[in-house]
Amino acid sequence: MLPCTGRIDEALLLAAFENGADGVMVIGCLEGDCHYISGNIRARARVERVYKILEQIKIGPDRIRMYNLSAGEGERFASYANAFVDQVRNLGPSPINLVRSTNAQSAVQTAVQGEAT
Amino acid sequence: MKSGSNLEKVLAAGHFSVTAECGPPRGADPEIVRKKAAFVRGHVDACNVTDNQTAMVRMSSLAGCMLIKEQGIEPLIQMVVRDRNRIALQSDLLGASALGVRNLLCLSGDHQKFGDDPQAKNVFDIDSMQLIHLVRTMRDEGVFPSGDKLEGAPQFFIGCAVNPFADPFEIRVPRLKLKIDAGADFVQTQCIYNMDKFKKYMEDARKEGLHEKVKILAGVTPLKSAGMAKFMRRMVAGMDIPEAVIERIAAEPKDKQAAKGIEMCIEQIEELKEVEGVAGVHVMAIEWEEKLEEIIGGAGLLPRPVLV
Amino acid sequence: MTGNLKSLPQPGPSLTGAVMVIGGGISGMQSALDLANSGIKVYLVERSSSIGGKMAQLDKTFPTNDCSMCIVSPKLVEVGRHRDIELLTHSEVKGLSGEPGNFTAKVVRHARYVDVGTCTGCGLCELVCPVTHISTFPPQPEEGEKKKKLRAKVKETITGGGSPQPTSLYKWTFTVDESACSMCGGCFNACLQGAVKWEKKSVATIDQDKCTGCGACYVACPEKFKAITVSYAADLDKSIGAALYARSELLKKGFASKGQSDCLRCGLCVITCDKVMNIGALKMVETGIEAGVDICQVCGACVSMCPVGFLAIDKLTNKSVHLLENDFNEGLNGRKPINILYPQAVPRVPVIDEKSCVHLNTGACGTCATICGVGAIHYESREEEIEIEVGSVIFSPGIEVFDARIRGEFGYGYYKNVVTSIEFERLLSASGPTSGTVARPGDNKHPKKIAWIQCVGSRDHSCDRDYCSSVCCMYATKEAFIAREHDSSIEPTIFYIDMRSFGKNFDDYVERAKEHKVRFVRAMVSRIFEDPVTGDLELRYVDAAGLKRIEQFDMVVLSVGVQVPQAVKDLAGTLDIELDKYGFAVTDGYTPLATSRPGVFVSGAVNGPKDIPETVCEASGAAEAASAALAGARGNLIRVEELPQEQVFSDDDELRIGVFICHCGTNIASVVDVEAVMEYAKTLPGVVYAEHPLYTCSQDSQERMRSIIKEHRLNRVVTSACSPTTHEPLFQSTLRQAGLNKYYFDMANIRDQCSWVHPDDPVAATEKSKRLTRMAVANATAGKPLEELEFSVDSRLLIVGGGVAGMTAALEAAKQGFGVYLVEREPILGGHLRNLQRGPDGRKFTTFIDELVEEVLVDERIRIFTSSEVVEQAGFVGAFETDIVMPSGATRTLKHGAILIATGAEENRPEIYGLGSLETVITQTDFEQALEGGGGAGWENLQVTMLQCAGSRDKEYLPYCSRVCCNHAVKNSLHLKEMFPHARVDVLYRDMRCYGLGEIDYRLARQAGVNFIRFDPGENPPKIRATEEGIEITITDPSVGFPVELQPDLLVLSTGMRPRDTEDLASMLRVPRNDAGFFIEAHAKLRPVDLPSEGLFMAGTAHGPKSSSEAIVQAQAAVARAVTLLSQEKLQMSGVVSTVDPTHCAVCLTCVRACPYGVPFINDQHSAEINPALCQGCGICVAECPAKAIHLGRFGDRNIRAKIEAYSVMQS
Amino acid sequence: MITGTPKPIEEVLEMLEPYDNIIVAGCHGCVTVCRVGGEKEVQVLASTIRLAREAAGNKINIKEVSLERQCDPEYVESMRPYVGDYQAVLSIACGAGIQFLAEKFTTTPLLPGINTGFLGVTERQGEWAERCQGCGDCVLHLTGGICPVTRCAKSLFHGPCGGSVRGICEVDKEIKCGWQLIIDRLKALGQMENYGKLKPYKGWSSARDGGPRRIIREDMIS
Repeated sequence: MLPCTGRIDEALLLAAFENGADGVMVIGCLEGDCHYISGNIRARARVERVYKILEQIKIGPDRIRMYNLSAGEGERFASYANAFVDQVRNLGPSPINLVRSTNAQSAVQTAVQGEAT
Repeated sequence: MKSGSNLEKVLAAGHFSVTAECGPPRGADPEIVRKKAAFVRGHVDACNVTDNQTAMVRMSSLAGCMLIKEQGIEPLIQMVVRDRNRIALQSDLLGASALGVRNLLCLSGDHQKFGDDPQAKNVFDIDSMQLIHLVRTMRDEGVFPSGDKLEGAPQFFIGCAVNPFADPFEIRVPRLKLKIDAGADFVQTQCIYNMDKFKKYMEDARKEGLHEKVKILAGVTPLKSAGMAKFMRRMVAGMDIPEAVIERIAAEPKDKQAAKGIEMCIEQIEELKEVEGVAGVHVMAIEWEEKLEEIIGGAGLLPRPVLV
Repeated sequence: MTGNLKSLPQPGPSLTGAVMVIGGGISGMQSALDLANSGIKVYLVERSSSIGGKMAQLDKTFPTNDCSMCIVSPKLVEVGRHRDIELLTHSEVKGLSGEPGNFTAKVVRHARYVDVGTCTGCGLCELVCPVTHISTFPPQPEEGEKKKKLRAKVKETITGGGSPQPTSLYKWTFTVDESACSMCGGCFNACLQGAVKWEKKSVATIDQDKCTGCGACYVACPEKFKAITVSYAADLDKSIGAALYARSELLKKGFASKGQSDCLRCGLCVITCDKVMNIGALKMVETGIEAGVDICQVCGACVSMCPVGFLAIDKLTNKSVHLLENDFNEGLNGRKPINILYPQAVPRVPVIDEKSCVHLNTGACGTCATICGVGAIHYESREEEIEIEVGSVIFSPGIEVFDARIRGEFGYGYYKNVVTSIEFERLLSASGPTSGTVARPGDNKHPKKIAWIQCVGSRDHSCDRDYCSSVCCMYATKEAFIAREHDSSIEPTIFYIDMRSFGKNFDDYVERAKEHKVRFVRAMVSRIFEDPVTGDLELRYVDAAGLKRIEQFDMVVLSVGVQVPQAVKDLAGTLDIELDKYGFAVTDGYTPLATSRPGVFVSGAVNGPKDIPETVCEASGAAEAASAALAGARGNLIRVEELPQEQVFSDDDELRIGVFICHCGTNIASVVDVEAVMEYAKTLPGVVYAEHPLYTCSQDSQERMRSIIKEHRLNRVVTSACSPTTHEPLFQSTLRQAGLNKYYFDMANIRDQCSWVHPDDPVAATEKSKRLTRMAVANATAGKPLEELEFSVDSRLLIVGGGVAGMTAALEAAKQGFGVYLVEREPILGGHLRNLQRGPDGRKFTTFIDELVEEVLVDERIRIFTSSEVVEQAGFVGAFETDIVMPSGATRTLKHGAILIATGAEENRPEIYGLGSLETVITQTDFEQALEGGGGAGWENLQVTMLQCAGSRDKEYLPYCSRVCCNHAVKNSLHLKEMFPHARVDVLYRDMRCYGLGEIDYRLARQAGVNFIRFDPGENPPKIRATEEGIEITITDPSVGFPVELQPDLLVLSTGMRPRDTEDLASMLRVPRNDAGFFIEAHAKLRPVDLPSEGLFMAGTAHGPKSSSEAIVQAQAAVARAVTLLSQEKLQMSGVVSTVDPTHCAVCLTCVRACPYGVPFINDQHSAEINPALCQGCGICVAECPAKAIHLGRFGDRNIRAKIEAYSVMQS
Repeated sequence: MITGTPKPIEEVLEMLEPYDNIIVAGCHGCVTVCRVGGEKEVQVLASTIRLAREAAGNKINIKEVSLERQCDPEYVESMRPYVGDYQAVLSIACGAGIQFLAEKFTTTPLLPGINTGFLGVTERQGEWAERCQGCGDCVLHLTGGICPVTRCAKSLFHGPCGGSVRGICEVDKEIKCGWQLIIDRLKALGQMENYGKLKPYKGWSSARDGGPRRIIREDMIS
């Protein structure tokens, strides 16, 4: 949990993949509704950069995604989380994890949440 | 006489002079030049041979000059500073003069971005203004810019190009003056369609007495069609074609537009003749050399005077 | 906290620095917080078991569609945790004696039966309580009399759809205690399985192979022998009730997916009735369950125990059945006798309802006490009366909704699909009875066509509700809007008289609702008929064209008005407060928050119907009014926490991490194997201690945590428990109390993220808990102590604008003991109110203003700068520096701790209909002035037409509603009719927005013969020709349907209000304004007078159009908010701020450009620098910094990387 | 400052193919300021490479370092103790820094991770523009403070050429005509007389055309 998605940077997002994440969700406030004015817009740009990197290095861009939610949207959060997990499940384990160990249980995801309360 | 060229003589004699333009081919075939030369011969006082125009690779200007000279036309060599440093420029000038080319037009050259080889490195060691100065120094002082004495000074009637419509407005006349100071003997202008604006330009130039210091040849280009006019207005930097001009040619049916273009060009030359300070016209019938006779003749400028 | 008051004249030690706030709704909470945060002790008295009030019941709020609970729950938590707010819930005020400054209040604390201090709010008691209905308890034996077992005379057998299926799943073992057996054979006769072996005069035995564990024998064995014992039953050590619940839950899970509805023969119902309830009305028979319908107490326990829903209560009794209704959900579902009011309740402590609790009435059951892990249930509790000493009282008990049964034509109470608006709120709410699914109560069908009927119990003389309830138009619009968000196939229709969307941004909201296909029909519904078969409803109304219409709807929502409850009226009597005929408090327009009893102040809807932001304003204002006289006693009664010195650790010190894995009762432990998680935690590097408390947050657990920290010399603490949002501050304060820096802590949320979301996969949930715990341990390992710097607060207040709001604020702030700078652009004080004449009560404004100016002038704590303007502003909350230019042209720098903007508004004067060029066309203000001057020649028969919304609600002029114009027109009309009874007034209006008690004057005006003609600028705009020759108006009167010609002598335009020019000021202060130029509040609902930047407040018409009384309230509110800052000697900066490592800074300006608050700057040491007092702690700069030179306390790269790396470490 | 852009990751990966133990070296100077070679970019690039390589089944070990400046020998020397332990250094400093590393660590291959751009300014966050070509013979006092060598696509000393239309260069709509800027500025400064003067031929010997340049200031050599 972070004060704002504006805190997350590309290096940390990539570190999650290095540490075995098959997918990364970044969840911030609704656009235009950022508790810190523009943090989620910054985060979106960084997520887009990581998206491109993942595409270029063939890890798969669809393993990262940013979602925007308000504090009252628990249901929607759940449906986003489920949809994203399904999406990552369909993609299968990240090539990193495939390589690392066929025995290792593939972790499904780590969620990075930006919560502004 | 600075160069003794035919053009210089015609102008010196006070005739309304005519020049035209001939682009060398994109290949080594001399026949193409000769064919074009046939349309030009006898209709002009000198003919420009372009130097890799729009950065498209063509037969060299000097070779083109030699080919038309063989056909009895007085050549006017164009030289851009884009592709050659000052060493190559000097060397080519000496060569051209040695081969009897007496008219020179100094240009910057279109940026290589528009040509065959946009990845090429440009040179721009000196600019066109400095080239004028360089030629004059060699011709008049008989020395290289480095100070060494020339074994025979080159002889050139030095020209430059001006665009009376280019931005920014306030430097058009000062810039012409600068070129004159650098050593220009004549200028050829960008093709003119906006006569009002051109007349204003000439008025400004006259105020400074520039028309007396330099021979001004007004550029004209016959329009082949309304489409071409619109294209030129849109695509060619610094091209000012008034709406009325386009409307006039567009009013004709398609098959009559070319004839109308020629008619309008002739009218324009007639009008230019009356402008004080205009010493001649430079007719750029782009890939339409066969109409030169019709245009120049139509304007009552044939036959060309022959001076010895 | 008293630091800033040293210079105050002390009015004597006798003042009591405490305030009693009556009512724990949003009003009471806001008052309490503002008071307690400014050094005044608060007693918050609330009748119900938890605070929160009406707002907690709402789903969303208009006009922002914020989730009501989301925005109110931080307030709940703050009130609940505040050291200086004493919550007296489930309590009532019974008397008030004494004088202002020194009151004594008698408060009755009703017996709650649950100890608030011990209870952890886990909710387990509520789960195990088997009672669901209002019981009819059997007569209790007189004292000394022996209790007799009831014997049923009337019996019915409940037979199911199929034959009973004996189950021995999770079987209990029954054995016969040979020494106790009386050899009666009762068990042998009772057993339906042939498992009991018995012969006359011999001890019975049970064949365990045949026994299904139904307990028929157990129940049959006479009470006096108790020869049959139970074993191998989970939770039997607690009580038989607990054991029954445990088995019932297991069976429910076991049969959940099997579609079983026939009797299982588990016997739980029979045992419950006999052994838990001591009734014994049920018996197992061959064909089913035999019920003694005459002795059943209708408690519902057997039904709630039944794992397959075989039993239905109405079949088991011959008495009438009454569900125990959940009041919070407006009776739409049931509750238990022991009940936590709502999930987010504060205190989250249940109360036992003594009317329905079986134990309190018969002595039976008592299951909840046996299951409570912390021993919080005390059946012996008794009501007690306490006396509290307070200096002032705030009366904010709130309102209730109108009883819709009184309007019988709508069938409420008979037609199941006619609900009230508050019921509909609960239906929309995700935490409501339908979990947010819009279903109609009659048949749970999803309604498509829903109608809202406005003004049910409002604007209705027939039922003595003459006033307008002010909020219904907006809440109905919101409900319709949100209903469509829930289910886009819903077609909402709102039937209304006038659309009273008079508040800030309300009209925009209504427009948005229209875009979202909410249909608005201007019509009064006369009757509703129900189709008895389908439950559909037929509405009859007369439409705009005057035609009778009949339309079918699936569901009808009655937009019920608000009213003062009888209990509140009684309480007002007790407090000796004067109420008007409707029960609203009587106040004066110039002291709108003072009741008739000095020292007692009023706030909220009991002071007239109002919405949440206005209530919040009043609450802050009342806090200010209540504490102004107590300023001398500020800080006397508040508690200061003594904290031990913080221990200092170096990086070389051994890591000593303590981990607490919380059960949260069964919340976590029922899914997650907390012991396994604890054992795992022990294996993690640095962990030297781990345990798994039942409730980590309970008071004793927290004390234990403190001693464990000391005993085990812990230097990091991790809890794996619930949400950090609610509980982290608690744990952090415990760390601090134990001498640890509060940032040596991290928390894993294994409740929300594990047990709650993965209840069906305990193994995975446990693994995920381990992982989250591992990540939290890693983060705690990376934790660094953070310092919370303190800085001094300048106690002075700068007020910009010297109108009624600015002057009131200045005076009040001075009364509170603070120095004030009052800066006014104009040469004289008074503002726009100088142009107006009289208030609705008929008193002259000028007298009031002159008095106010006089008071401001003589108060030496107020420095006045007229003809002066703010030109430069710097600093931050607590330490602002503002430059003003004075008339001499000289600049002066004012230092102050807070800023209050009260720049006001003025009358709009658009050049329309000849205004400004024709003498016969004037504004309402002009007209009021003329009336004040006695009118003119011939005014006896003057004909006046008033045009409302002239240049208001008009995109070309002022797009918004100016709120005051309708009341203004009514006031002037009445005044004219009073002076010249033969004068004629026609008011052309779009919606008469005489909200609240303004409706009463509107009614009087109609009675006085003022003619109101409605127009619609789109459909029937008035045609107005105003020239030198005269005025001609043609308009189609919709009430008669044909054109009316008017030729008035005067055309009076209601032109609305527009804000003063504050563009420069706004950009200087970096505060936002809306398109119209009004300042935008920090939060539309809950921070109505705060500006988004800290330390900046606003009041009056700078915020939006409003009446003078409303401006005064806001001024008082803004002062209360400012005082919460100004009364602090020092402010503490958050430790979670960004800091730049100057040795690493590339001075690239990235942070300077990226910060949304413009905080970083390049200092004279050639490094970026971030002022911790201004840093908001978002971390945007940290992520952008290309040199990684910025660190955000506790969210640094080292923290996040530690967590990420710990994520992947596969457990051994 | 010296600006640059990241090399396409495919190109970097190709360069790295022969190696499995490298250093990624950032620079705390210009490239940090223009956000292409600072510590954060070291992290991002190293992570990216590790991920790509591991996914390809060809793991690589990366040491991440960020030197104060790669263009000063003392800072470069700080790498010496460990540079030999690695097969190659991928530097994301400017070309100067990379070469300096190569010069100092003669047995270690040096690979460029960025394309060095130009001497430029930050026009706004995320946008940089060229201002100087380091020609070694500054004429800014004559041209209103705007460099004709850099700002004119043809480096004309007597511009503008005919390709200047409404202040825009014919080469690209996004490029302002340098000579228009010069003229506007000269006008504003009242120095139009500078425009009318014929400028001497530019001496390019002080520019790169004179061979690699060196500045020696005797008074500073210690």
